[in-house]
Amino acid sequence: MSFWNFWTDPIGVADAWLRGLFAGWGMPEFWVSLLVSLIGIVVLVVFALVLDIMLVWVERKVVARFQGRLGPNRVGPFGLFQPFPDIVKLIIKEDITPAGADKVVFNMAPVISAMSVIILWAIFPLAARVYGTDLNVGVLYLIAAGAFGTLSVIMAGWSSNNKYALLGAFRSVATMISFEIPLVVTLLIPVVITGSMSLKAISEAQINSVPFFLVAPLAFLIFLISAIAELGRSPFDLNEGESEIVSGFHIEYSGMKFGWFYAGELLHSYTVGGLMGILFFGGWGWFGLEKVLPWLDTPFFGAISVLGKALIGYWIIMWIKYTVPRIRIDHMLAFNWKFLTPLSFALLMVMAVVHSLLKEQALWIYVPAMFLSNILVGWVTLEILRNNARQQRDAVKTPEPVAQH
Amino acid sequence: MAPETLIWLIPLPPLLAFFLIVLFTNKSKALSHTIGVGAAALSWLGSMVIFFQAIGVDHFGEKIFKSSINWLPTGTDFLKIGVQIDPLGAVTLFFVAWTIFMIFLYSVGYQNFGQPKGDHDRPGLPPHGATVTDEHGHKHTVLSVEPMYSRFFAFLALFAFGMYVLVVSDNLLTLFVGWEIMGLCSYLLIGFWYGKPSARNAAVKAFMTTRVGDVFMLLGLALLYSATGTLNYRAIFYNEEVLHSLATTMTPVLGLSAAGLIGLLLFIGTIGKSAQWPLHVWLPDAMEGPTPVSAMIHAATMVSAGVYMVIRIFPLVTADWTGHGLTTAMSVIAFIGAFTAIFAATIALAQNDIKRVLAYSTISQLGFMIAALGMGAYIAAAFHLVTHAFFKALLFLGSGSVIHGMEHGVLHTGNHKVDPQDMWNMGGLKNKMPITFWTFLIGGLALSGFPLVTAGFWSKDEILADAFAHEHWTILATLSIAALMTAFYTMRQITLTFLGQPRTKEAEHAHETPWTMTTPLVVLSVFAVGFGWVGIPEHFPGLGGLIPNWFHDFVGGTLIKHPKPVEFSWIPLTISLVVALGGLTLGWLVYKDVKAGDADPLEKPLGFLYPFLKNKWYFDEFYSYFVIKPMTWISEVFTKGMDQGVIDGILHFFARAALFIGHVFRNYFDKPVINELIGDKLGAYWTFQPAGRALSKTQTGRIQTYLIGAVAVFVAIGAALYLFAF
Amino acid sequence: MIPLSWYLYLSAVLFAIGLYGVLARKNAIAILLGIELMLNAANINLVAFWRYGDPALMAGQVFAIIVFAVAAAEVAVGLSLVISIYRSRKTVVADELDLMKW
Amino acid sequence: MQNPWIYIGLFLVIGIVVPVAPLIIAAVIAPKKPNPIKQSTYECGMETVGDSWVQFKAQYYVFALAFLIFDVETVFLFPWALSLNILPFFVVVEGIIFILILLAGLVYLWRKGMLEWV
Amino acid sequence: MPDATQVMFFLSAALILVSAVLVVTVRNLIHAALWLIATLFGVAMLYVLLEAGFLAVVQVVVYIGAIAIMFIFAVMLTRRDLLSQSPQTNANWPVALGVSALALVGIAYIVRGFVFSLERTPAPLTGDTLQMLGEALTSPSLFVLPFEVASVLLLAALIGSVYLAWNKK
Repeated sequence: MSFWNFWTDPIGVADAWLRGLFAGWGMPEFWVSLLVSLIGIVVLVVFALVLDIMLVWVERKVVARFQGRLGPNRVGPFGLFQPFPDIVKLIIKEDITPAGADKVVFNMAPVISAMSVIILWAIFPLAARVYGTDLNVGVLYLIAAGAFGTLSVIMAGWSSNNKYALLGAFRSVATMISFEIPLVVTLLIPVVITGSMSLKAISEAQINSVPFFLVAPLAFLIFLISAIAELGRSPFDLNEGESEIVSGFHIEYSGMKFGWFYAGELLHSYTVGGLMGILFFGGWGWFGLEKVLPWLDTPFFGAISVLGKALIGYWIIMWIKYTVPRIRIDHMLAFNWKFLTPLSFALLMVMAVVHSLLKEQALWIYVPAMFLSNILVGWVTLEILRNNARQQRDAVKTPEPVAQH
Repeated sequence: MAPETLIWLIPLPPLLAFFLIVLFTNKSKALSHTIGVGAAALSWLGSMVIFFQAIGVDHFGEKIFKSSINWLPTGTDFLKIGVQIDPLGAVTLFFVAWTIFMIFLYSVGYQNFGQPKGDHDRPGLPPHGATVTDEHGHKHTVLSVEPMYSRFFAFLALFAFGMYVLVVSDNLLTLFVGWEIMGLCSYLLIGFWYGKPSARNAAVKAFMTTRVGDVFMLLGLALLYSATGTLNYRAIFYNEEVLHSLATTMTPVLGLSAAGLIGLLLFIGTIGKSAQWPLHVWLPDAMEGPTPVSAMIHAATMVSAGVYMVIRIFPLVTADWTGHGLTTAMSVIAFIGAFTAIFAATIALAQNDIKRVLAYSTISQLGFMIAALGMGAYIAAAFHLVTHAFFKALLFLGSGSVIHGMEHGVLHTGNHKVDPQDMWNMGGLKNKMPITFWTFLIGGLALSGFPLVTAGFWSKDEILADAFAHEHWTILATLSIAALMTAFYTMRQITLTFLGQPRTKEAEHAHETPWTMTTPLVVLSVFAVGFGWVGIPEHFPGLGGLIPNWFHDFVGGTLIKHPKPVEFSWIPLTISLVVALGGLTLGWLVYKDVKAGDADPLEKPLGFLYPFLKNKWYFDEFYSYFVIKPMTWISEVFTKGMDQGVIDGILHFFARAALFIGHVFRNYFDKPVINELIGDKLGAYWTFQPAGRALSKTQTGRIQTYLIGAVAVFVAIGAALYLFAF
Repeated sequence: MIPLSWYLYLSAVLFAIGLYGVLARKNAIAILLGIELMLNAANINLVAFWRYGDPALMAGQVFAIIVFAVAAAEVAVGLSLVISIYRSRKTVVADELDLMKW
Repeated sequence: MQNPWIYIGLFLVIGIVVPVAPLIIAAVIAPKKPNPIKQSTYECGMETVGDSWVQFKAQYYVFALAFLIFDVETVFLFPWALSLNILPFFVVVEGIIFILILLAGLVYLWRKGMLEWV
Repeated sequence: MPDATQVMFFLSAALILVSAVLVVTVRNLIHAALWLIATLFGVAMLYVLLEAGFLAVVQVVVYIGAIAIMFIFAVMLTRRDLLSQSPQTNANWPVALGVSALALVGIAYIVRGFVFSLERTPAPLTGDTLQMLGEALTSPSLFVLPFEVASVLLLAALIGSVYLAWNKK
């Protein structure tokens, strides 16, 4: 067991070592595997939470820059340690439960909210052999986790016995469930292409062929938009419409409970960025660079690649959040049901047809064909939109022409 | 794509077109006909691909394209539906695709696309023409566009769907489905101008008449299914022991074998669909539809379906046929075919409406095919089916073009009393409408079997040769006379329409129709000439063997027992030569110098026969007197006498009796005894009312209460069943 | 290793509970909740039989998925009915919806 | 890890435990001095009026319905999508028919103006 | 000593039954809906035990993600009865209890006398059940008809329910 083994397959090595250790203690097989995986999970979750803590700093820094401020800069270099005082403050804050609130539900909501984000990391592949587990229904698992998020929102809004909270909850839930449809449909497209729902398989398929944003750019765009809406971030952050419903469903929350909603949102955004990387940007691959530089094709750099892509995705989400103004609820739902949903279904149908017609073809036929089909769908959509706009303009501009014989 | 998949897809485009037009594009005429023609073109393309793939395969009859899927679970196994293309299907697909595509193209011009809206056109009525003012301020009346243009294309598309389904289906059930779809479409298209009472009646008549046939056909299907447990062609017609068992099991009906009975029942469906005597009456009236497209549907495409079906069930009809003599079923079929052939031909002699002549000639030609099938001339019938479809389509489109031109003239003179379809108002159109004339001439010659060059000659000659070779003298004689008449009335029509001098001012101002209408004519005329050459018998003097008798070998492969070509003989050839040329010359001589206002030269020589023929042997009258009148009478008798008189009488009697008894009881029992005695004196009232109250509690009207009862009873019954039944 | 009968008994109990909910609850929405329980009981049986029967035949799973669709349809229509009733009669208490009496 | 679902189950447990832990810590060490003003429902400083059961639009419900139906549809589409690579082309056609039938529903709502925010 | 799967079975069964009882008994309908979620989650665990992972996830997606939300929405829309503190069971709940107990007994009896061998061990799964499922749903010789009919059912449900819920004003 040399260093090289550990370098190429850290999890495998650690797993074998731990198993040997516990087995040495005379522990039955079943409990060994249970304990080992338990350790793995704890490590993974702690890693995710540490990331989360750093994200607080990133978020604050970036928003400050967007608004031309400095942001945290006192505690530690570049205020890098700012999050820790934040956390301490959140924990020692008095936790107020409003009168008439449904205590149990009120306390469960933030936990479920955080849980719905954390469990995403169970199937989050960081490298070829570095992942929690490889679930053959991974993509659906993501959606299922999202379902818990929706649930937590409505629980929070209802239990805290507050008009704003309830309204905010309803708005957020309406947004989340509405935008879940295009989200799922665009998730279907990588599934159609690879014929598998496991994130690992999808990443490998991209590493062996090309990243899917070349195969399905439009799908990636729809995924980005609906994922942002699912996150409830601006321009879809109705749950935080300060002007109307103050802070939305978590208005009554304070202290660590609020902290969990906040942290959950940040981690969720980052995770969604990572999912973009995994589903559309080739997972832990380096866009073919690893073929040239084999040392890139190691778990460490693979993880670097995934996390870097996640960071970029996260940055894009922040970028949109801090530059685009909020959309009104009715516009938002109309945008989803009248534009995004039909478009995504049309795209799904077109991609299914093109894919199954060309799936035996060589890559240099297949990829451009898929790409062009995307472009075509997008172009047709734009044309339709333009026509409608023109008709609406004409309707108001030109008077009804007189019928002449 | 595998041919099977393609075959599945062939019928789809017209169906989609139908829904698209009906649902979305019925506002935009251009879009509608684009979709319609596009769909027709797609199906045409698919059919051509299939056809040429099919003729590429040698011994195609053994390895045909077929695929089927499970459709409806019927207990243990599934009711399968599927598609198949065998040689017969391939050639049928060929001509069906061509003709349908041509109809679509032709309709664009025929329904005056691009012309202005009519001044007072209403949906449901033919366009009356529009007044336009040219740059000099002159007012002209021009043809106006059909108001229900899009709807027309929708119907056409649905029709095409039905026809394709019928052709590609591999079992009698889906064939019947397509058959009925076409029935509906013919109803819709005949009655397309529902504003005209005549069109309405014609539509109803066609629908009803064909229904008569379809009922029997359905009986036949049911019988076949119950006898064999399947409706698949392969499973029945290509399965010796099934056929044999069917042929040997006797039925109580007329001492027919099961095969014969089923065959005849199905054949009655054909009688309706292909307008054979005695159910021929609907076809001439069907000409009320938008000329000539629906007419052409009823002449070239749909009615072929009937013959196609008989060709399909040919193995059934001829089951256990030794080849000498005829089975009962075959002789019935042969008789009806031959009789129809000559009967319709005689009527056609005396018609003046350009389309009715063609309608009757269609009936007569279909009679030829049926007769051929009746005497076992399988290939001859198929051959004549194809060629006839081509040249008759050509003729109908040509007549439509003529009428179109005449309408133009009518609008020009503004004299609407002139019927643009009456041949006596035409004449001398040769120079006005050259393309129409030449193509029509080709079609006419093909119809009358002009020797050697035209397709009609070869197919008709093959039928006669077959009749001769198997010594069916009566059939031979009948068909020969019919052929003579055919040639005669064809020439009569051509002469009256195109030759000589214009007999009316309208005819002078007629002129050629747009390219959308003439292109199909040209295309079809090519087939009307060329398609005959694929079926020249080997031993034909001179030509024989130059081109191999492809049609015989190819279509012959459809059957298990590959039919031998009949040996050549001079006699039938001479007969067909004589009848064709003789009829043509005769027709020309009789009609070459007919002036305006002359009576029909045939009127004097035929004497009393002429009105008899002109009135179609008085068949409509016959039916109205001996079928419709009695029916109405009987039903009236039953309503008046039976229902209102007897039954209602009894009921009323009981009602009165009950009322009377009720009175008695009320006055002499209820009031005194119940109310006074028991009610008040004994005070039952006080006991009954609370009881009622208590009982009415159970009727809470609450769903759950009822539900509890229901579940309880269910559990009880279940338990009882479980304990005692099992 | 779990015997099939355990699943069957479990689903039977679940079914009975759901039935009780349907029969005894006042609120129409609660009745629908009971129906959901019953549907799930049925689904447990379907999947259990799929697993313990011949897993190569997917009939059980397909059936279960169809039941999902049916449940969704049932919830959608049922709740909409409840809401439209609520709109007209201002109540969703099943006992007060006794127009069937007359 | 032979059966990923054991792993998922453990992950769910940890996913619950990890968020709960800080809450417990907070509950232990955070001050607790409740008073009516603190606990009053937040309403921009106003006194709370009426109960929190504000009437909200039935429109939310309509969207929820649409979501429910399409969600179930996607559930049907996942097996379809998985089997595209191994099954012939007409399977794609079936799926497309399936989708189109449901899009017809969406079109209906759209035409009837039921997607409008009234 | 029960093995691990049996332990899991008991856990999920306990979760299912307890929360199911609470679904039909608790007064607050929102709580009832939440308990329903717990029940359905337990059923999902059962599916996992039955190695039908797809159905388990679908159970979560459809029931917890959609149906439970629908219930909560509906309760919110018809909230007046939620606040009424009258008992949530109708007058004849004892009868209902008896009847459902009867049904339970009946089913249990049938299960006991069941011809299907109850103690057989499940055959190990072979092949990818997901793809088998997709194949079954789409191949014409199996369940393509139910597949398409399901979409028609969903369409009908969508149009019908929205039409009902839509207040015509």
